[in-house]
Amino acid sequence: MRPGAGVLRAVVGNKKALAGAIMLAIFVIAAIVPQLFTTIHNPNQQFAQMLPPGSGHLLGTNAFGQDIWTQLVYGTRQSLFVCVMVGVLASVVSIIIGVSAAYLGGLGEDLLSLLTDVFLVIPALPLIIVIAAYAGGGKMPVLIGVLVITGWSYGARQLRAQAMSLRNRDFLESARVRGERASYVIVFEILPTMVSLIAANFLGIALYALLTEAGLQFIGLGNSSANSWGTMLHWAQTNEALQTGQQWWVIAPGLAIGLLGASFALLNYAFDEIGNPALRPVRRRKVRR
Amino acid sequence: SGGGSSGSGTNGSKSTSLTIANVGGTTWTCGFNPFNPSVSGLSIGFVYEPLVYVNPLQNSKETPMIAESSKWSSDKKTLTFTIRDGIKWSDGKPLTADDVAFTFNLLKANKGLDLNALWSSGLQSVEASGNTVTMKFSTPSQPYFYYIADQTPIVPKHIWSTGEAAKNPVQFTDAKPIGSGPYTVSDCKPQNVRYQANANFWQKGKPAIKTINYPAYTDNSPANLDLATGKAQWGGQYIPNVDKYYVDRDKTDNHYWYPPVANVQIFLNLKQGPTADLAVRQALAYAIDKDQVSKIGVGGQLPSSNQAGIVLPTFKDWYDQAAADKYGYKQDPAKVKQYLAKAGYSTAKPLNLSIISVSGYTDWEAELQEIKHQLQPLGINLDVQNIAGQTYDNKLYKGDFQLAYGSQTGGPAPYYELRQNLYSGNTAPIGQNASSNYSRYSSKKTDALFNEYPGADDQRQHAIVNDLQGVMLADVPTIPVLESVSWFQYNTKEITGWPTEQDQYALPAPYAVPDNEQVLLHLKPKG
Amino acid sequence: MRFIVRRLGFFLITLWVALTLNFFIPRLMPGNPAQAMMARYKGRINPDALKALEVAFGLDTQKPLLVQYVEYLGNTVTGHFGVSLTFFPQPVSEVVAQALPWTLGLVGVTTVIAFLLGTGIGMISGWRRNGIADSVLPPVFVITSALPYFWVGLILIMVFSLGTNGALPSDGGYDQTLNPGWNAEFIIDVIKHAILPSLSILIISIGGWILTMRNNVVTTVAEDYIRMARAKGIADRKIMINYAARNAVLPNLAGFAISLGFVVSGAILVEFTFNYPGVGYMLLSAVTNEDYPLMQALFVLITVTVLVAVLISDFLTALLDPRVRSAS
Amino acid sequence: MSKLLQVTGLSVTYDTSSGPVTAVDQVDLDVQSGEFVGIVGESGCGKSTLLFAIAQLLTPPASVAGGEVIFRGQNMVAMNAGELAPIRWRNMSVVMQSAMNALNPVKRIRAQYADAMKAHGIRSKIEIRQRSEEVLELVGIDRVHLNSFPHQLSGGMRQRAMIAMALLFTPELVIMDEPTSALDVVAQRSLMLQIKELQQQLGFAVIFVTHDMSLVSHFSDRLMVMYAAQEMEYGPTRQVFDSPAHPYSRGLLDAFPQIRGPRVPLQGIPGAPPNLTAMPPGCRFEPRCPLRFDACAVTQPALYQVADVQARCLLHDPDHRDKAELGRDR
Amino acid sequence: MTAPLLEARGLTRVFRVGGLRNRHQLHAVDEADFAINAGEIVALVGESGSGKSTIARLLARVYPPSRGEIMFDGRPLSGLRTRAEVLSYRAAVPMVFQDPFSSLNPAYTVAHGIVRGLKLHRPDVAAKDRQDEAERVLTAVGLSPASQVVGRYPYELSGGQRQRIGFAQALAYRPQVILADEPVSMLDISIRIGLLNVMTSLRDEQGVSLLYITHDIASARYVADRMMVMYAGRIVESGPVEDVLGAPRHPYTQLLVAAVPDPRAELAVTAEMAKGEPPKVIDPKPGCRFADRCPLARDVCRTTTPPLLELAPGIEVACHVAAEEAGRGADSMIPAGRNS
Ligand SMILES: Nc1ncnc2c1ncn2[C@@H]1O[C@H](COP(=O)(O)OP(=O)(O)OP(=O)(O)O)[C@@H](O)[C@H]1O
Ligand SMILES: Nc1ncnc2c1ncn2[C@@H]1O[C@H](COP(=O)(O)OP(=O)(O)OP(=O)(O)O)[C@@H](O)[C@H]1O
Ligand SMILES: [Mg+2]
Ligand SMILES: [Mg+2]
Repeated sequence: MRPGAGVLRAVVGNKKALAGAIMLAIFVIAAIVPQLFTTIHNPNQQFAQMLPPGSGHLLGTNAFGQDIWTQLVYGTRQSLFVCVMVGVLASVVSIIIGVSAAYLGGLGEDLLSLLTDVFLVIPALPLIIVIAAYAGGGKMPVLIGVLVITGWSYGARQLRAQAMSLRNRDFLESARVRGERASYVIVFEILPTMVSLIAANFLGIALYALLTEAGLQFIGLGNSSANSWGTMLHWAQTNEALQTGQQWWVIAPGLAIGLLGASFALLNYAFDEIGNPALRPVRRRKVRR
Repeated sequence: SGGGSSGSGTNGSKSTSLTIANVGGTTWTCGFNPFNPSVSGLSIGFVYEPLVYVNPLQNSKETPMIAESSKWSSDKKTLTFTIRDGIKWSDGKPLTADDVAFTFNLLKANKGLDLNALWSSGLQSVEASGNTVTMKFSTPSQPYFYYIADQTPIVPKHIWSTGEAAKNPVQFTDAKPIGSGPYTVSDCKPQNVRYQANANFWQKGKPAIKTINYPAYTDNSPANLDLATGKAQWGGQYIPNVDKYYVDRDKTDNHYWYPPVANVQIFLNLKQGPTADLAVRQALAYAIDKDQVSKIGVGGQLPSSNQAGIVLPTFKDWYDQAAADKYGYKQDPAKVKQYLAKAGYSTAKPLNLSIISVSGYTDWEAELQEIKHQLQPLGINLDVQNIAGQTYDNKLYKGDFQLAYGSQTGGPAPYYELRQNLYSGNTAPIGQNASSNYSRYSSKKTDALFNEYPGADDQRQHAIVNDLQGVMLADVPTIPVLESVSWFQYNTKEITGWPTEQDQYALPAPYAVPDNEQVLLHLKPKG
Repeated sequence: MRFIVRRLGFFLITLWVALTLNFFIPRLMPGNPAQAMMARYKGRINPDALKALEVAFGLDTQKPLLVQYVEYLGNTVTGHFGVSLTFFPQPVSEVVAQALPWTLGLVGVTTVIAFLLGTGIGMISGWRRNGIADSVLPPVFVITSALPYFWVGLILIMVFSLGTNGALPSDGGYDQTLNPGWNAEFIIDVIKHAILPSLSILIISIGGWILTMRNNVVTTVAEDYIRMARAKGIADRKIMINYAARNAVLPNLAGFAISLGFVVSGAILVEFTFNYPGVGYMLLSAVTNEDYPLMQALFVLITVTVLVAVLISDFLTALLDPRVRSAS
Repeated sequence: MSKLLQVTGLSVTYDTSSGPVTAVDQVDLDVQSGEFVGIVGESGCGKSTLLFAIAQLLTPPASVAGGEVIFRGQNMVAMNAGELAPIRWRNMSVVMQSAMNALNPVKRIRAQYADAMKAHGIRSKIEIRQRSEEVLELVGIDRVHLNSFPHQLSGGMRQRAMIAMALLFTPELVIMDEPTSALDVVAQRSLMLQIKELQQQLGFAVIFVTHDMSLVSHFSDRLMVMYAAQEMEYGPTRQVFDSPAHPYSRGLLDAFPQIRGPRVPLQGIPGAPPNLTAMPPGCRFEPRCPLRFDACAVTQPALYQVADVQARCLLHDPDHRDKAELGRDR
Repeated sequence: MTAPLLEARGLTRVFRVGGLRNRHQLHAVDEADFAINAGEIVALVGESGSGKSTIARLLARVYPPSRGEIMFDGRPLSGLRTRAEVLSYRAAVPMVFQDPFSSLNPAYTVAHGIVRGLKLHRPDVAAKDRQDEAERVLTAVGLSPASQVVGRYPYELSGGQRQRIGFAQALAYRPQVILADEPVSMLDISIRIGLLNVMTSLRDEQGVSLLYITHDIASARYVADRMMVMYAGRIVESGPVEDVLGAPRHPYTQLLVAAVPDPRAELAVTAEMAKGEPPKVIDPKPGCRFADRCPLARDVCRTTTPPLLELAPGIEVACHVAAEEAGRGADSMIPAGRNS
């Protein structure tokens, strides 16, 4: 299967990918126009505290008197934003480092590979926790920066491997023999062939960012005044929501994280199938034996 | 069955045991050095005792412990303790005035142990003779009585003058502490410290509870849960929605009582930024609905503070109601507008402020969230920055903030907290470390009041505190928001004798030392 | 031989880089350990006392950075990490030694179980492609693998701990009032405490193994040598295990070794949620308590275990897969 | 000579996303004991699929859609795995298209031989070793290579090791799918000679697939020409070569430049093989056939017996004899 | 005779193999001297790994020679400096790669390479006409209807179709020499001949030269004017195709010709003639590389590398035995290939 333009078609043709894409689309809409999903347009508006679900509040209100459903809807934006930003930035870093490692060759390659491997074995979560604690994890740029720093290496390694396998592919030599410049070869001949790997890599990083961000917020190293799912969980946890009849305060954001994560994972799962035709599902017909 | 039975099976006896649920944040190190602040809460009150117990809740009412009595000279520069006869250390050796003098001189020799800075604030000598110990001060030092008599645990000379302890008392682990208190450490694991009644304790027949388990809780939730289910009987932390979570689980036996002890306040930088302008500070003081902050931040479990800085009802005798009424600080949008206008702010030019707080202090975070929401419609944008404790401290001490959310340690009378807030000796120029006056308030007149207080009589002391309240109200150097309390949950199923609002014989929180000793001595098995 | 030398070289260089990072990161943070100490004494301390404390704690920051760095490297090699500030005055190595068995027991065992179980399920669903197991299990576990650790933990607590009124404990490594030791009561208690945390790790990590194993088996099954094995008349089950699974698991070994290496740090959030007295939780408290010596020691520990695991997996793969040996 | 294998009306379909594709369509084939049958055809015409169907080694998405494979009197299509197992390798062995992939890369040659023998009840270590060494030497490889991994052998050696493995039990039928196509001319020739020699020596029958027509010309007794999933012609090799009964066979032969003789311009066969998903309604070769006539576009030709040869061409239909004469003249 | 269009002198390519410690030199092409004249098809045959593709790649400047020089139109390639000069060489000498599965970028339609080539090398074709031009060359290699093929992606094409795309790319530049590395190996038998015919008509009608690398000796005979035979990095025989095939002089050529299956002839060789593997040319020592497999080998063959000598007009052979038979023993060593 051609890695590039076929992706969209392949996603639509793959049940799991389609499910993932639809879920993701809903989250994207909620992030862009949360107003569509709730009548309360200020997630911090206060009502009576700890109302049960129903009672005019779909999931009830929390100990702060906020409407949990509204919080959930408005929390989508930050969670998604972090995922996408980290996904994009880390992808760019891994492309630059991975592909140039493969193309530099020699000492440059060795150094970049070493850098990649070092970042790969350095424990990410502890590092994030340390950096977040001291650099002010609450600040979005810091958070994104930290996630990018710890998130790029795996993708870089994969991209390097792929680029290495391309390095001696004849179509690159064919382009060179045609008279193309090196920059053209890298940007227009190599990158397009790695589209599905880059996409899979992006999804992987986004999932990682989503879970890590939520984890950081949860243990209280994020920005607790942000509207995000991790923050909701943080507050729910510190307010003993599970024990005080506010289960939805915990279940809803966790479920949202899980669903968004699942949409990434499903898409990624599908990308595996798209990238490797052998994995594609086959229909089995009853055969006379 | 609940109650203390969980611990009773292990030591074979049928006697009731007590389990304390108090979040320490870490596991135990099995060190009990009472001068090491990270572990002193495990030894003071249990193993080590003070000379005299001073009750902050009852106007500094004194209960003699190791010292039978104490006496100030009339110039309040000499303090004499008479040491009780017949007290034995838990290893059987007698406790003498020598031990007491040794303890204080140990602090002198090792500055790292002198946590209350006794020797750098006027204490000049400590000498024992017979059964008395005499202390000499360079200035009248009556307020230091609290630190000397109540806050300094007495340690045995025969242990601390030899070996490991003598070599480096700061790093001394003190794994097997020898003290004079009601308990000894019978077993220590990183997960749990077990105490056993001290057979040599000088109060006959006490303590009535023979075994105590003090598990290490690293997080609130499990501690809360153990309290709610009755597995632990003595709690000392914030339980969200305590009525529903805790009391409702066992309406007859689960109780709580939260006596206020100090203020949680907003420190306002008086030296730089918008808050150097009194009008801005006043606008802020009129902008906050403290009751609502309490309701949202801690579910109403903390009382709101008054601008005078007097913790109520604890120190109600000191409160100057008339002065407070004159200013009438409470949320008032009109006044906010007026003062903001005076300072030159308007809707076109809103006031932008940032406030620092400690990340991980979730109650503070929630309170600031609420304050931020309150200020917004009033034209004040508050940027809440939750930063790591160390960074926070660094900024707080150096004056590198506009607003800072924080609290003082307080003491048994309003004087202590007010002095921490307002005395110029406790401050420092921006960029240097201030020890407690973070707002950097300084006024000759106020300083004179503080200097006069230690030597003054009771009536004059009240007058001085009234004047100091006036400073708080007029100059708004800090804005007290909520009163911090001594967190206290208790279970009466198998144990009685707990302090209550009616019988406030000690600060009730298990982490309040040495008040915990008073509680332990009052407790007894039910029936 | 060259293979070994090269891998060892990589190991040493990476270790050195990681240790160096580890040295500099805390020093790039604002403040210093002395101030951390001051904060711990709630500002009641006067400058003299502070000086005295600094010396006592070995927090003398006057030495040039380079000297400190060399000393640090030396100490790291000899395992001297100084005393912990949180658990003052316990040496860091003791503190870590207390926590390590818990993590190894909980996360280590769970990781092995997850790997075995996931590989087994993956093998079967890959072999019986599009069978019932294959159409249900992999997608389900792909979804569960996207759930946050702590949230799964919370839900498990809600259902199995609160729901059963504490039959399965939700916090700690064991009942603190028990006497730790090799007695049945204690061991059963430890296992009971491990069930929920280990279940949450299992739920989240097993999906990855299932999926990779399944995909590897599916690609392996398409290989001609599997068809060949069938042509030889070898029984189906034998082919599945001896040919398909054996070959398909090879690429997973490296991942398994690495995840074993990450055991030490991997389940921070689970340990946090369940208040489990392991290394991950300890790291978290070291961070919040600004306990640099402890933090550095844990980092070194984690990095070294990961590196060793990677090294072992390299050798193991080389041992089991002749192709790798000759390729390098 | 007796009939060892009788394939009748065998069809195989692949399930694809755009519906089932028939890759082998109603193929008849019989093989006598000790006979060397060649199958030629262009790439993708269904040769490998046919072989797998005969050996019952199809995997999804492929499945037998009809027909019978009678081997030693038993219909293999109707047998289950348990019934097939004893026949496999002992009576019928397979040499796959690419030896690199057909040998398990992580097992030594020795172990792969042993696996096959153990599966058929030979347990004695000595017996296994002796037999392994025997067959390896039979194909001219030193016995030390029993301990080698596949990747340590060169392409030609791997092919030979495969062939040796196929001979572990001296089966009655060895199916070979392009065993030499990855080799260069010289190596190819040498391996073919060896196979032929072994076959004559041990007396097994061979079905040999290739798309290189000239290769089979020297080695096979009978030749089947496949085109677009169908059998086009089947008969004694010499006869097919000398007077091809099907225009496609003739086209193939004409497309070969000669190594000797005069250099004459050749034309090949214009056009391309049909797409398996969109077959012409009549004869599949009709769009490219130089001899086509009206009926070809609508009538599906059957297999007609022409002397010793079967051919699927309407020219041999009794109804169209006139046209056939025309064809022969050309 | 005018100067040849493309000429190689002492062309050598050495690859470094192995790691840091045990470095070796693999002589993929060793001291090759040959020339390709205008309007000539030269076939290059030889066993797998003998260095055929390496020669083509050297000529296409995929990588530089380790030693030796390539002359184009009488000018050395090492003298090309500016990008314009390099581009003009690239336009004149395009290459068709051996493996059609890896030589087309899977991310683009098949028109991509052709259109890019036109943009770089055919300024006379306006941007809007490039698509038409692409269709024209596709039709020329027998891919019709071309309008349908241009929009396809490589994965939608068979190996044979891809191979023809590669050839079409080269055609689009209006080249002078096409370096065709096994351009028909994947074509079905019935189509192969069509492309061979395209090659001959290119030569006959447009005077295009070709280096035709192949394993298929019969097809080489069909199209080529001259043939060069390689063995283990060296050219062992070269001459007019009929001479080389009709009367091979080098023992390897003889083996090769004998191995070619001829459906219409009787099986000539029944004996096992060639076992043994072609040598890898790693750190070679002097001597004939075929000596170990050669039935005629003598002592001199193992110690002295036979030079490529012109044994008959236009026929050059590198073999001690053949040279001796032709009366040109090892004593009269006048290297061939330099006298043109
Ligand atoms: N998994 C599959 N799904 C769909 N179609 C398939 C599959 N495998 C093979 N085919 C189709 O079946 C047809 C026959 O394939 P087969 O491999 O039998 O050809 P072949 O004659 O052996 O070709 P070659 O000479 O290239 O080996 C081809 O057209 C191919 O496209
Ligand atoms: N980039 C390279 N690095 C190292 N060795 C190489 C490289 N390219 C080619 N070789 C080696 O050079 C020798 C000649 O290779 P080349 O591809 O020229 O052979 P060939 O004659 O084209 O073979 P084939 O007929 O299989 O295409 C081979 O041994 C090959 O392994
Ligand atoms: Mg095939
Ligand atoms: Mg080649």
